[in-house]
Amino acid sequence: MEEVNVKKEEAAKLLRQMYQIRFFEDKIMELLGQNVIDGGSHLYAGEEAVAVGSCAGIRPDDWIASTHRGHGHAIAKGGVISELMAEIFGKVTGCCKGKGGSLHLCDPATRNLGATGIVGANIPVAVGAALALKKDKSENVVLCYFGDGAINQGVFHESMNMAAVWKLPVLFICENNLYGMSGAVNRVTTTNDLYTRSSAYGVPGEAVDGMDVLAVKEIVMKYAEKARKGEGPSLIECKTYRYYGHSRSDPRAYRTKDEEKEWQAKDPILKFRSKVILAGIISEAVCDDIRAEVKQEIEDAVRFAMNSPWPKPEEVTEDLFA
Amino acid sequence: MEEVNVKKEEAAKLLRQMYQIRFFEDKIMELLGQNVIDGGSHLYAGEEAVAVGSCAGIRPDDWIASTHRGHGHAIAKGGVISELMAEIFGKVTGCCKGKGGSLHLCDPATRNLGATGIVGANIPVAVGAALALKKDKSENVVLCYFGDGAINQGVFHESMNMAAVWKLPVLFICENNLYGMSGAVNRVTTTNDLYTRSSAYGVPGEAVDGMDVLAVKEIVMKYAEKARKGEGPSLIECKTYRYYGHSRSDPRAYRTKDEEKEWQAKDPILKFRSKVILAGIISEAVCDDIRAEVKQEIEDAVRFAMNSPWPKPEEVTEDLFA
Amino acid sequence: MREIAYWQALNEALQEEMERDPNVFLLGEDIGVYGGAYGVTRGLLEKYGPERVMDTAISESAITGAAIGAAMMGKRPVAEIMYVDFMGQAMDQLCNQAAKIRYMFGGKFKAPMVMRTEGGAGRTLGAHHSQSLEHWFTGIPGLKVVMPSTPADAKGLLKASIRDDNPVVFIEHKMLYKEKGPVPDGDHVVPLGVADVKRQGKDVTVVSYSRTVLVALEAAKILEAEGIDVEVIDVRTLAPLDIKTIVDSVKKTNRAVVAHEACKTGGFGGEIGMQIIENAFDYLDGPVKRVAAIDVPIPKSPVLEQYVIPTKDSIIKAVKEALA
Amino acid sequence: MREIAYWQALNEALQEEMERDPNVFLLGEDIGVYGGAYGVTRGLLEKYGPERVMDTAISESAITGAAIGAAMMGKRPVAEIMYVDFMGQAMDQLCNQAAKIRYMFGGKFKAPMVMRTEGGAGRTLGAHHSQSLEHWFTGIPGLKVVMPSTPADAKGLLKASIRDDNPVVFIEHKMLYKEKGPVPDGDHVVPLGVADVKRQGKDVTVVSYSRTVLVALEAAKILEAEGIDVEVIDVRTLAPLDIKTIVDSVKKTNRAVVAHEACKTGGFGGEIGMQIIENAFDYLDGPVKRVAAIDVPIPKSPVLEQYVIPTKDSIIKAVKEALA
Ligand SMILES: Cc1ncc(C[n+]2csc(CCOP(=O)(O)OP(=O)(O)O)c2C)c(N)n1
Ligand SMILES: Cc1ncc(C[n+]2csc(CCOP(=O)(O)OP(=O)(O)O)c2C)c(N)n1
Ligand SMILES: [Mg+2]
Ligand SMILES: [Mg+2]
Repeated sequence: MEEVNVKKEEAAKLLRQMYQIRFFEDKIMELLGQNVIDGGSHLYAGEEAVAVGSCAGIRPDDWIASTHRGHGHAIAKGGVISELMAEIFGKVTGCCKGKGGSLHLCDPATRNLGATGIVGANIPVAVGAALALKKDKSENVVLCYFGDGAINQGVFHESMNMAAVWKLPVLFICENNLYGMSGAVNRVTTTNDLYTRSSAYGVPGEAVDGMDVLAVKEIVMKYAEKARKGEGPSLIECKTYRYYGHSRSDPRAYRTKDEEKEWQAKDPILKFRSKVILAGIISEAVCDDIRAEVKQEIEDAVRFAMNSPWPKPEEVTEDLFA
Repeated sequence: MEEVNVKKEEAAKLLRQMYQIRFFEDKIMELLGQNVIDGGSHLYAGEEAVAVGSCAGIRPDDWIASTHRGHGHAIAKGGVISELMAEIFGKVTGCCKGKGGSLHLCDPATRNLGATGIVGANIPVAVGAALALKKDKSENVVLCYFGDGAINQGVFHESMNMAAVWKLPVLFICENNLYGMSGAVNRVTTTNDLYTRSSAYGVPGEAVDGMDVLAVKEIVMKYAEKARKGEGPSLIECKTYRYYGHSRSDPRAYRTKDEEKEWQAKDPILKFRSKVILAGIISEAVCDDIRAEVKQEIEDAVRFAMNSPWPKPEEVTEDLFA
Repeated sequence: MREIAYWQALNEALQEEMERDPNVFLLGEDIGVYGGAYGVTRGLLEKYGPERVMDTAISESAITGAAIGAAMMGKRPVAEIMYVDFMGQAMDQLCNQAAKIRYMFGGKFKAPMVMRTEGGAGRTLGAHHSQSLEHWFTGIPGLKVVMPSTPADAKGLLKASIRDDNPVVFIEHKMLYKEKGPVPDGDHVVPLGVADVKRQGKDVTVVSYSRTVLVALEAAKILEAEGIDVEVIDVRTLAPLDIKTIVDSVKKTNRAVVAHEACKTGGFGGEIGMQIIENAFDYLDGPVKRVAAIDVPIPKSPVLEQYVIPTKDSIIKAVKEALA
Repeated sequence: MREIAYWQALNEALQEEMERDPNVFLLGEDIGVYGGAYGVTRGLLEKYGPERVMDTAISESAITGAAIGAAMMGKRPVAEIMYVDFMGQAMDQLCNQAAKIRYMFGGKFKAPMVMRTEGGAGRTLGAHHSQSLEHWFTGIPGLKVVMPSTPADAKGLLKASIRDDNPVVFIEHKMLYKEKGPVPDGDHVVPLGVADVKRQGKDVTVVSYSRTVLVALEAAKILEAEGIDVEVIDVRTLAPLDIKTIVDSVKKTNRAVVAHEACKTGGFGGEIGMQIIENAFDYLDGPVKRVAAIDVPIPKSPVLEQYVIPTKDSIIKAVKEALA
């Protein structure tokens, strides 16, 4: 039997977070379908092991920089679910007072530098945050998430180079879910293995099964330790898959149903769940309890968001300048 | 004795072009010092073997895309020296009617797509030109010049990737003269060997002695043939050195006199000249004749530029829209 | 006349121009199988194949640069930047290269290319997917800037843009794609640089473009019931601006309101207003008024978003002030 | 008062702020050993070391992004973009990230940073090294934009910019670096958002900024001899704009000329003019006049370059027209 290297308490936490993300996203999809909420939401379902595993691999006082597909990052870093939900509704109780929305979740309390609607734009920002940490001789690191599509943005290149030259404590986490919106990795680049791009900058690169939360955690811990010791950045490619379309209206004509099923068979939650049950780390009953609790938590978050007031028009000019 | 693989006629042509560039640049420096001309000029002296060798490695109907340090490219591609000189003066007889200046030399007649004052900005343009060639099923290729500094621009990355994916007939010629303005390659990147960056895109990369005109020619021919056959782009790093400062006012505090001397000892013109003389390909007398002729040609060009009229104010709004 | 949607009109324009001229090709993100974020390129990959409908990586600089290089070599690229908000990545290529290539090269090269993009608020997408950034381009000599408000103009102006020998920034509006309107059959081309009087009126001139034209027309209808006769001018082409049509109208009405969805401060409305002042000051019975977005990034919250951008009420209010 | 050059004033400001606050650091291309393309950071590497004077690769996007990230974490970066012409590469980071971070995050983060750059024509450097692109930034809510004309303002405004908790785009002028002027001793800070009446006058108000202020002052001197008394207002901060000072002046003189080196069409002058109209229409005896560059890329040729940008003659002409 495969050895499963995780303690009971942590296993429960990882499972809980993955459920939180999954049910959060399923709920958003439902609400979008019912026109209860509007605007774009890029859902993280299927990729839970990446955010949860990587955030488990760093310390609570480490930082993350998030993307347009950022709900999962915010939750994994410990964001308050009801406030994230309210933000997606555009309510004043949201984490950005309703001014940000799905694409701009942020949370200084959990050290989430925030999400950006511009593909790749968080990458140099993460480098800057890591620069500040280095200046402060901090032991903290920054995790910078971005997709396989973002890797073809000029800023990726400039930022990798800068981080490499200054040996900054930043881990570049490439969430390779095989597609941009519709552009398949191997049609918009000449490879499927994006971690290999790190070599151009003299930076270590490695791929990991992004459907395996413990594998992600482990590799992130490894490179976070290096970063803390001043050894500089790394590029970690997490091979993963988004279950939903790019956005709600996406008919997913660029991929096959077979491919979708293949990946769903590797579901990060089911896989982890059965693994820890099998290894006797937590019982099926406990898993079910967690699942039920999270379901309830999401319902509560929706209720909170629904019942929250809209921002007032007078507030529209607030928060522009400090 | 080293075998020198060049015919008499071609040797004379290469030598002539290198002298043209050298004396053109020396003259510009002199004229700047005398305040006869103004504006920025980034001089190519020292790097002659790169432009001359690479242009010798392609066909006359192939294309080039040039840079802020573009006088050498324009001359090597066969530009009319007097018109280039007049352009640097800002005279109406210049190749851009005095509207471009040193930073914007261009010449459709010799298939020079022009120079840009923005570091790296010619790279995607060259890719687009190669795309057009491919669409036309042309056998022609594009040489895209840029410096070691430009390689850290985002567009380099985006363009390499695009050219690789579409297998475009473009040769990326990195003129590594060790410095941007003052930034040493190994201080702004983690390597001295910039050709290695090509691997990130699945593109072949190779370095060459940029002080050796025949070596440059040969490598460019090799990769141009590949490009013509539809095998796609390549990255060729030419190790070279600029003799003058970045611009006239540059005190060159970032490099040592010793380093300058070391490189001057590898002078591409002297080296080539003595090589062909030694090999009995052309005589010293012929070399001296060429040298003298070029000196005269440059003097004539200056006279032409001096005697040319300024553009008329009414012409200022011409050439904006087609 | 047949009625089709704005997106269809654009799609027709692309098809007809691709038929007419084999040098026309498209490049951009997700324009192939996906058909474009708002469906404008639907069906074109199937019809013209991947060599003329080229999906690219997410590389806005390289997309723009590739269009320039191809255009310099005689092609007629139509590049798509999915949202105008992503033009930040393409600004150097567009404004320093495309715009200046002809001039700085003394007329020796040209760059006949179209940069299609879309902008505007209304879908509660927040700060990075809702902007109106036309002012970035209107201040750059060498660029033409087009912002159509109706299906007919969308089609006719896109065809003209593709045929134009200069770089054209063509900005669609996300809230217009599904709007239907009459579009003439046949080779319907609308020349660049010509404004359109979308509604005749004698009391006040409202100058606008893109979606705000429709808002102004709604406002005009309501004002009509109150006995106020509004002339609505759709500039259609911001650069070059057809100031003559605007000034002729102002000379008649003696009052002007400029309305757009971009921020008030630094938006293109200031330019239009100033040109009215420069050309028709003596005809004005009062100051030119501006109706524009409040000077903030577009907030996500639907209530705030609607509050930020101009509405028919804000235009009605401004018209009444202009008449006061 | 002691007289120092504009570059020195800037250099002093940097030094004093680096002394005052250990969180202040500089990053950019060739700011270390080289001392900056125009010498503003001369001596600072030697004094503060490579951790506070950080030479970077030629990567304008990453420079800007790194400044943002560091600022969000509590640092006070002063990033240098060598020429404003190279801002094309930084537009997304500056306008989509820096400018919007505070607002779109509901006030939870801020980005206290300065983007120093320089612009303007006069050195016959051609289309890519001579632009005036302030209009790109003035239309983006969330950015402050500063363009000083004198050594004293350069110093005082740079110090204020570094202390400001928001992103500030600080645009110097290449023809001013060697200009000398009196600069007060001590901690000389000039608040952002306050215009300066550089010359009192009663006949006509000339509103300007950056180098063109000096041209306007020369013009004013010549006009004085002809009995025309010109008030010259230096807005200094374009965003936020101190419209009150401008309007107060126009209410006194009843005539306004706006002068700048940016292109006329789409330049910031339209915004200033329009705000004058909105706030002082009834006080105006004639249209607001604009003096600005001809709408072309800046040509290399010295004769053309001088012809394109405003001169004292063009300002004199406009003033006389305003009075006619
Ligand atoms: C600069 C930029 N270009 C294009 C877009 C439109 N867009 C939003 S998400 C997306 C795909 C991103 O792909 P990837 O980086 O792989 O992330 P994923 O969505 O797969 O998580 C695109 C093209 C954008 N937001 N920003
Ligand atoms: C985008 C951009 N950034 C900065 C500059 C200023 N600049 C002009 S040349 C130069 C150095 C370029 O170095 P490299 O690419 O190595 O070319 P070289 O000058 O050495 O030939 C710099 C920084 C510029 N022109 N464009
Ligand atoms: Mg992806
Ligand atoms: Mg170099």
